[in-house]
Formats: sequence, structure tokens, C-alpha cells
Amino acid sequence: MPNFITSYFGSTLTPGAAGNQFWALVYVFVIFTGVSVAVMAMNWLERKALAHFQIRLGPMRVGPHGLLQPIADAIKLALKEDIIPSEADQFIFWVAPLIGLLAAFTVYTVIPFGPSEAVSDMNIGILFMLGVSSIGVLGIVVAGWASNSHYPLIGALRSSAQMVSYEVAMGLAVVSAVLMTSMNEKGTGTLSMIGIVQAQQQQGIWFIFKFFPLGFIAFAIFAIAMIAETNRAPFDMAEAESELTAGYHTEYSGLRWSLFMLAEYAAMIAVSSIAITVWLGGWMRPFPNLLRAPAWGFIFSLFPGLTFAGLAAIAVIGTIRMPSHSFFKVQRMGLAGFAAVLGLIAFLLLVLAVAGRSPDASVAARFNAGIGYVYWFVLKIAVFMYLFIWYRATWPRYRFDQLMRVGWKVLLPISLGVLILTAIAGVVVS
Amino acid sequence: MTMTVPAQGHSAKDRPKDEMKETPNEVPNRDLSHSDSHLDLDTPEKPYLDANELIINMGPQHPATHGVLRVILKLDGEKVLGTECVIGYLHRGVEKIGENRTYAMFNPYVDRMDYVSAVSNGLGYCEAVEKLLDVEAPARAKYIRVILAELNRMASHQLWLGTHALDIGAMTPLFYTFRDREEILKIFEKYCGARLTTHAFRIGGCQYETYAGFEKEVKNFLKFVAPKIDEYEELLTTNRIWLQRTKNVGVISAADCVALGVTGPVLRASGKKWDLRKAQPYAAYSEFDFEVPTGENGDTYDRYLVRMAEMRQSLRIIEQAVNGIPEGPIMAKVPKVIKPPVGEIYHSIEAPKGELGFFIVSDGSIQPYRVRVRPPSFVNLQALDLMVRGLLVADVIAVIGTIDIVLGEVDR
Amino acid sequence: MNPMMHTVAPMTMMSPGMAPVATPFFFYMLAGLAIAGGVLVIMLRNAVHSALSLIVTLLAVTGLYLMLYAPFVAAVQIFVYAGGIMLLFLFVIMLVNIDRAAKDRRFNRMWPIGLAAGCGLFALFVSAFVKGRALFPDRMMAMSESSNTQQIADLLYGNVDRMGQYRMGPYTFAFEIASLLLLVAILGAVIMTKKKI
Amino acid sequence: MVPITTLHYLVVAAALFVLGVIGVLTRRNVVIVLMSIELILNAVNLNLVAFSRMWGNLHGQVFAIFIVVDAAAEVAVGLGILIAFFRNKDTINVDEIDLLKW
Repeated sequence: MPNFITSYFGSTLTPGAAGNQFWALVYVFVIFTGVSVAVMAMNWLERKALAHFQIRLGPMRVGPHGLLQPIADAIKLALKEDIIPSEADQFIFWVAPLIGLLAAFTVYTVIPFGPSEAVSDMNIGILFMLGVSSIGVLGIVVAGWASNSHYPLIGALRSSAQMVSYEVAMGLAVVSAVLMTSMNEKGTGTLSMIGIVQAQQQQGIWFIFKFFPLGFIAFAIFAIAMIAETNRAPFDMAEAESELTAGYHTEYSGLRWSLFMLAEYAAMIAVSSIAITVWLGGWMRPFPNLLRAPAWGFIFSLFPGLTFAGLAAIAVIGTIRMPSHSFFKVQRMGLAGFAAVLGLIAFLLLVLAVAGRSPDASVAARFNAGIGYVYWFVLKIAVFMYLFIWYRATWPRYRFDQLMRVGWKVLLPISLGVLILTAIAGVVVS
Repeated sequence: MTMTVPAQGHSAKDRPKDEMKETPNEVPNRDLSHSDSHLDLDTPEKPYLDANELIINMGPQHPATHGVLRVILKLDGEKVLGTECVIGYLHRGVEKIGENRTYAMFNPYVDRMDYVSAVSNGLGYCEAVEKLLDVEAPARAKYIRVILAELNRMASHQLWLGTHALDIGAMTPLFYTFRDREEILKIFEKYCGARLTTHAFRIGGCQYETYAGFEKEVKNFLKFVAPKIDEYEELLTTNRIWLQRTKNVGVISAADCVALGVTGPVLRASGKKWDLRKAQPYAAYSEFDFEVPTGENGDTYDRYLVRMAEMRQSLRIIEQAVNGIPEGPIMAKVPKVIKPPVGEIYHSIEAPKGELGFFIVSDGSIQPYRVRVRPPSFVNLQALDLMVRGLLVADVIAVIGTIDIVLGEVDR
Repeated sequence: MNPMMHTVAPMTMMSPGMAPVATPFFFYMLAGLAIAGGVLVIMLRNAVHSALSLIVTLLAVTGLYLMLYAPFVAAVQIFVYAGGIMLLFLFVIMLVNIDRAAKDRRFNRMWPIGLAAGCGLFALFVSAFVKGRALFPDRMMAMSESSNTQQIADLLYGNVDRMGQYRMGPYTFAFEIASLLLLVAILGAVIMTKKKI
Repeated sequence: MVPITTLHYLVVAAALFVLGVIGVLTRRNVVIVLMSIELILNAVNLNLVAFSRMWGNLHGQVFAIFIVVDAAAEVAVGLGILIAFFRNKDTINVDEIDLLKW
């Protein structure tokens, strides 16, 4: 194999830091595909979970338990006529979804799925993430404006005001966590995403528990602000369907509309990753400092395989419970096949966990470790995604002035106070 | 508030032929600059609106106007400076139809006015005609009427709660209320074969005897639904966002309510204890023990609480009625061809949305000379402008929801 | 499998990946984007189009900052300019009714004078560069990546910390003045946008 | 290919600066005039950062940050004035803004 492919094996750096453009491109491709698939899965999960919150079944027809529904939706949206209103600003109407999409996907370059499982590590990583994700709102704003219609315009105005106000609280909450990274011998913190997780590793504590309750408050502020930042319920003022019909994307349809949705879900995953990286220990498994015996490492490395085994079991149960009518034959076969695929993945992962159980430099061990990192990171993201759905099922929508009041009069002062108290606590402790 | 009804056009026969050619399909269209409008939209002296003023058409195709209501909003940013309701998109001429049908034939039509509480409509109409005929329904019929009407009140309030919560952004209560409303509709279906537009009552009593197991099913329903009401309240009553969205929103005083003729839960939430079931009892309501819940502030939250309390009171009434339902005939002696004596009658009942009145003029023939309906939705909608001025767009949605209108009844 | 296994990649070392690739190509691309965006800003009729062009310029300039090893300035550029200031611009453009402005003349009556003055200024700059070449020896102007690795590492390593130290050290006064300026700006903006002045 | 030197960056910055100046001098729309000022400030920043790279120290970058702060303040106040003006005079053209008091 050429040197530029093999030279990266065994490196503990990200491809960006190692200067290996080939693997950087591979990572970019993997992340792009992964995020797109995750968005589709999230689409299905949201419809399904929301339906079960609301005593409905949700999608059931396309594939077993509606598993293929996102694909059907994607095909339908892609084939739909692309309507641009005649009075709209053609070029901006065309380009607006792309702005949001680009911003949402660009941030993934610095998200660390593991100590070397990121495209690149920037020494301004967290600033880059916050900055680029704030560009995404430009897409929403110009989309609302370009539609040349009242409801989208109001949606765009709401969205821009909302983003600007919540970004402040969000940034301050992050800064208080960045302050915590400087609690080391040198007394210098870091803005690098990988560096932040490593700081938590070195200090032996997730920042959510650091200086309790300061870290928790900062996390809570971020968790609230990130819902507002991604325009999700109960802060979905920009697209409030009962007030503004659909807000900024009222005039959009087909593929362009689906790009907005893709950007929204990608942004949800991105902001969740920030929260996880900064407060919840990023790729670290639970209790890496307390349960540090190799046996514990082995037990935790079984988790990915066991998760897939559990999913396979659920699929098998679903197959068995399916009515034995000939109408369901295809669905049964599909679900059984899905269970088989899941079981195969589970089997492979378990084999890998056993093969790479000794923490040496063998390829299996490296692979096993990498899978562990990505698994724990993705699991934490999944929890956040579920929370997003849960919020949506539970809460009514805020009113715009109340949203502003919460942002400026509650979150901002609290985050400032947390920042100051964190600084004081840091000085006192060191 | 000026209610503007779109130009209906005259009926085809009294219009000259050439005029019909010119405007074959006259679209109900309104000139925004006509002098009646109090919004002074786009007057020639000031061609541009103020820097931040904006005119928005909410409806007639809008997800949250509960049908085809069109509200013209004049906004300053998001603040509402004034509203103007344009109604009539669902006008079917029910009152005119009434003049061309016999008394019995008109009975099903009234179900189509407030289609979510069809039983109450039928009850009001039947009682009005009975008063005109000077007959009285037998006691058993009255009890059945009360049971069905109160079940219908529950169904109507449940539908209101679901859609109102959906307007404010809480999706989940909608499905919970629809699940429970389904049980009521099942009872209706078993009783008279129809779920929505029931046509349950006849002039002089009830057409159908209760089916076997009716009482047991109603009692089961009572047991089933009481905890469900607690469930709705759990989701909403102490929900902080719900409180913020509904408290002090759309406040209306009792005096204003009375001045505008607003009735029903809206009136009671502003503190006036006025319920026709108590004030001028009809059917068998005088025999039951129940309370009239009232609010204090007349805001959206109080209206919510009043309706929730009314659902519980309805349960009480139904329980008493089911336990005390007498035996006996269900139809009074009514002639086959109903020909009331010459005269006029106004009879009103407490529909779920407020006072539903029927004014019927008889000229002694088999058809009414004139039927006029006093629909609660139509009258209550008058209060919209008063309630939303100075609030925000989101509040307009909340207030439209809280007034609880059904466009079929507003436009008739 | 032990999470402690992967240790911190030491950032003191100038890793090969930090060096930009194809410097001239990216420089010309970004410079071209920046200038094209700038031209469109002043040429386009519609203010929203101008704002989008300005965003292109700002992002291109951000790329140039990254090529100059100024990551923190680049991040601030994205965060403050592209995220904050441009959003404010778009917000205001949407608030003010630009329908009429879009139909008006774009340029004021003295535009030839302005254009001439601008061109004169550019000529002045160019002549200054040409004349001043002697002041800056080519050795210093050159930015080859290999010759001054140490310099680059100095710039990159601890960029943020060192800038923080500068701002708290020699530039404390300027820093405080800047915060005061922001306070004044906040007050000014709040008072200006009040309904009744 | 010619290696990229500081001079290249200076030329780009000069071009942006001149574009900004032309915009300020010729456009009528206040919003675009403010955007042109942003162009000028960016040109200055680019110069500062290029020189900072040339000398290998961070002073230029620190100054660039201060200029960004300045730009934010300028935009906030400038757009505030613009909105106040638009509310009263219903125009955003520079050459119609010719009274200090109205």
C-alpha cells in the first residue's frame, strides 16, 4: 500500500495534525455519511418516539415499523417539483439552504469522536464550532427574506434575534468551562476540543461535576441555549407552525426544504457534541479513573457489541410478534434481515472486543479502543437527541418576548455569575 | 369591532343577466380601503405604513384559526395594533334553509352549525319548538337529553383543550383528549348511529330508547375519564411555559363581556356567575346538584381552569342523571305534522361555548316563517379585538383558541 | 481500550500538518474571492445581496488569517463578524423598508469624484509599496514555510494564551478602553433604537 | 510560482481598503456605506495580521482584535442611528440625511 495510507496507522494524532490528507478525506467522507445516516435515523426516531409519547404508532407502513420511512421521504422530497415563488429573490432563495447546510456540516471537522478520531484538531476548536454554527442562522435569515412573504420574514426576524441573544449566554457558559481546563500545573487552559476532553481526563472529573454546582449550572445554561440555537421546541419560534404556518421555510418545498431539515438535525447533533465534549467527558467511558483495572476496560469494551445485540434482540422480538398474515410476509422478512445484520455487527464487535482486550499496540486493540471512543460519544449524543424529542413532546411553545426575557434577563446574568464564581473557585482551589 | 361579511352576491334569479356574465364567479373579495375599517389600512394620505407597521392576513387558510376564519392583523413588529375579523367563508345559509323545511326536517341541519357539540344544538332547537308547541318532553327523555348533552359538553371541551394546547405549542394533550373523546363518540354512535352530527333528539322527546347497557357504559366512562382529566391537568396546569403563555393574556372584564354579549366559559372566567342551566333551568337541570365554576381574572388561564372545572361538573351531573334516570315514555304526544300556532319563541340553552338561542317565528304553517340562531361562537368572537390589542401575534392564536369558536357556527 | 492510552499530542512541536498546502493557489483563490466580494458589495443594488457579498469577503479574509497563522483572529472574525455583525446588518435591512431604496439611484451625484479619489488612493498605495520596497528587505517580506519554522511555532503555539497575556499585560489600558467603548456602544444603541427619542 | 510574500497581502488589503473608500464615497444607501466601512476595517486588519506574521510576534494580532471590537461597537451604534433615522424620516439615503435636527 502506498506510504500515505499506511503511514497513518498507529498514529495517535488526528489526520489533520498528522498532515495526512488522504485519511483526512476519508474521515470527512465517513463523518458526512455518518451524519447523513444519523439524521435519517433521527428522523425516524423522532417520529416514532413522538408518536409513542402521544399514544400513536407513528410510521408503520414503509418497511417493518416504518424503518424505511426516512428513505421514502427522502426520495419523495428529492423528486418533488422545485418551486420558487415568482416574487422571490431567485438567487438567494436558491443559496439560502446551502448556507445553513454548509455551516452545519463544517463544524464536524473539529468534533472529536476520540483522541485521534477527528478530522482535525484546531487550537481554537470550540470558538470555531460556536462561530461556524452561528453562521447557520444566516441561511435561515436570508431564506425568510428571500421568500418575499410576511410569515417567513417574521420567522427570519425572530430567528435572528433569538440566535444573537442566546449565543451570548451560550458563549459565556462555554467560557466558564474553558476556565476549568486551566486547572493544571501550567495554569494555561485550552480551546481545543480534544484538549478540553483531555483536561477532564487529567483532572479526573467531568466538568459538569466540577466545582459543583457551578459546572452543572453552566451546563444547564448551555443545554437551554442550544435548544434555542437549533430552533427546537419549546423555542421553535422561527417555524412555529400554529403561528407562522411554517416560519422561514413556508415557501420552500421539495429538496430545498429537506436541506433545511438536514441542516437543522445536523446542527442539533453538532451542538450536542459541544455539550458532550465540554461537560460530559467527550469520548470517555464512564468512570475511567475509578474503574481503571484492565478487567473494567474489557467489560466496558463489550458495551458496543452488547448494544447491537440488544437491538438485534428487539428486532427479533418484533419479528416474532408480527401478525402471521401473508400481508406482513415481506415486512417479516425485512425485519428478520435487519435483525440478522444487527446480530452480525454485534458478533463482529464482540469478537473484536475479545481479540483486542490486551491494551497493546496491535491493530485489533487500536481498533477496539477507537470503536469504544466513538461508541460512548455517539451514545451520549443519542441521549441528547432523545431529550430533544422529549422536550418537544412535553412543552408548549414560548412566546417571543418571553424567550427574549429568558435569554437576556435570566440566562445571561446567571452565566456571567457562573463565570465569575468559576474564576474565583479556580483561584481559591489552586 | 366591525365584523365584515364578504359580499355574498344576491341569489342568481334577482340579478340581471348581463351582470352575471360580467362576474360569473364573484369571489368574496374585500376592498381593504373601504371606510368602515377601523384599521385605516393604506389611506391615500399616508401611502407607506409606518416604519414598522405590517398588515398580515391570518387565514382563511391558517393552521391555527380553527377553520376558515380570516383575521387581518395590523402589527407593529410583533405587537398587535388592531384586528379585523372577516367571516363568512363557511356560510351555508342555515337560517334560510330553516324557512324552507318543515320543523322536523330542519332538525338535522342545526347539528351542522356547531359540529363539535351537535347534541346541544339539537337540544336547543327541539326545546324551542316544544315551547312553541307547548308540549313538554317526558322525564326520561329529559334525563337522556341531559346525559347526552353533558357528554357532549365534555367532548367539546376536550376538543377545545387539545386544539388550544396545540395552538400554544403543546402537541401531546391533543392526542390524549382525542383518545378520551373517542369513548364519548362511541356512546353516541351506539345510541343513535352517528358520531359527530348526531341528530339524537326529536321534537317532543327522543327518538330512541337507550340501548341495553347504556347506563353501565356511561358509568364506566365516568370512571375512565375522571383520572384522564387529572392527566391533562398534570401536563398543563402547573407547566411553567403554559402559565407564562396563558396568564394575563387576553384579559376581558365581566362588564366588557356583558356589554359585548359574551357568554359561556369566557364570561364565567371573568367572574360573573351566569349559567343558563342554573339561571333559567331547562331540560332536567333543576333536579341536579352542581356548581358553576367561575374565574377571577378573565384571562386565558382562568378560562382554561373554568373549562377544566366544567368538565368535572359535567361528570357530576351525568352521574346523578344516570343514577336517577326514571322509567317511562321517551316521546311526548306530538302531532305527526308539526304545525305550531302563530307566534314567536326565543329559547336558549347553555351550549358548551355559551348561550345558544333559537328564535323561531311561526306563521301557523308547517314551515317556520323565520329561524334566527344566536350562536355563542359568533357573539364571543366579537371580543377578539378587545382581548388581543397590545398583545403579540402568538397571543392572537392563544386568544382565538381560548374563545373556542367553531366556524360552522360563526358563519352558519 | 484504556481511555488513558492515547495521550496528548504535544502541541509544542510544529507538526507537519499545520503547514498550509498549496499556499499560492489558496492565497490567490481567497484574495480573488475577497476582492470580488468587495466589488460586489459596492456595486450591487440590493442591500441583502451586498451583505451576502460582504460575508463572502469576510470568510475569504478569515481564510487569509488562517494562512497567516492567526487562528484566534480568524475565530473572532467568524464569531463576531460573520455571526454577529452581519446578522445585525441583515436584521436591520429587513427592518427598514428597502423596497423603495432598491428602486432609487445607487450612487450619489458625486460618484465620479469618489471613484477618482479611490483610484488615486490605490495609486498612492502602490507607489508607496514600490518606493518603500527598499525599507523592507525581501528576506523579511518572504513567508517561506520552511525557513522560519521557529517563528511559526512561536505564533501558533499558545496563540490564545499569549494573546491573552498581551491583552492583560502591555495592552491593559487599551483593553479597558475597548470595554468602555463597548459599554458606550451598548448604551448608544439602546437609546438610539428607543421608540421615542 | 512566485512565493507569497507580505507584499501580496498588502496589495490585497490595499485593494479592499480602496473598495471600501469608493463605497463610502459613492453609495447612497447608509447600510451599504456601513458595510464599506467594514471593508476598510478588514483591510486594516489584514495588514496588521500580515505584519504580525512577518515579524513573528503577536502585537499585530492583538491590535486586530481591538479593531474587531471597534467594528462591533461602530456597527451597533451606526445601525441604531439608522433605525432611529428611518423611523423619523422614512429614508436611508445618505444625501437626504442633511439636517442635524428635525
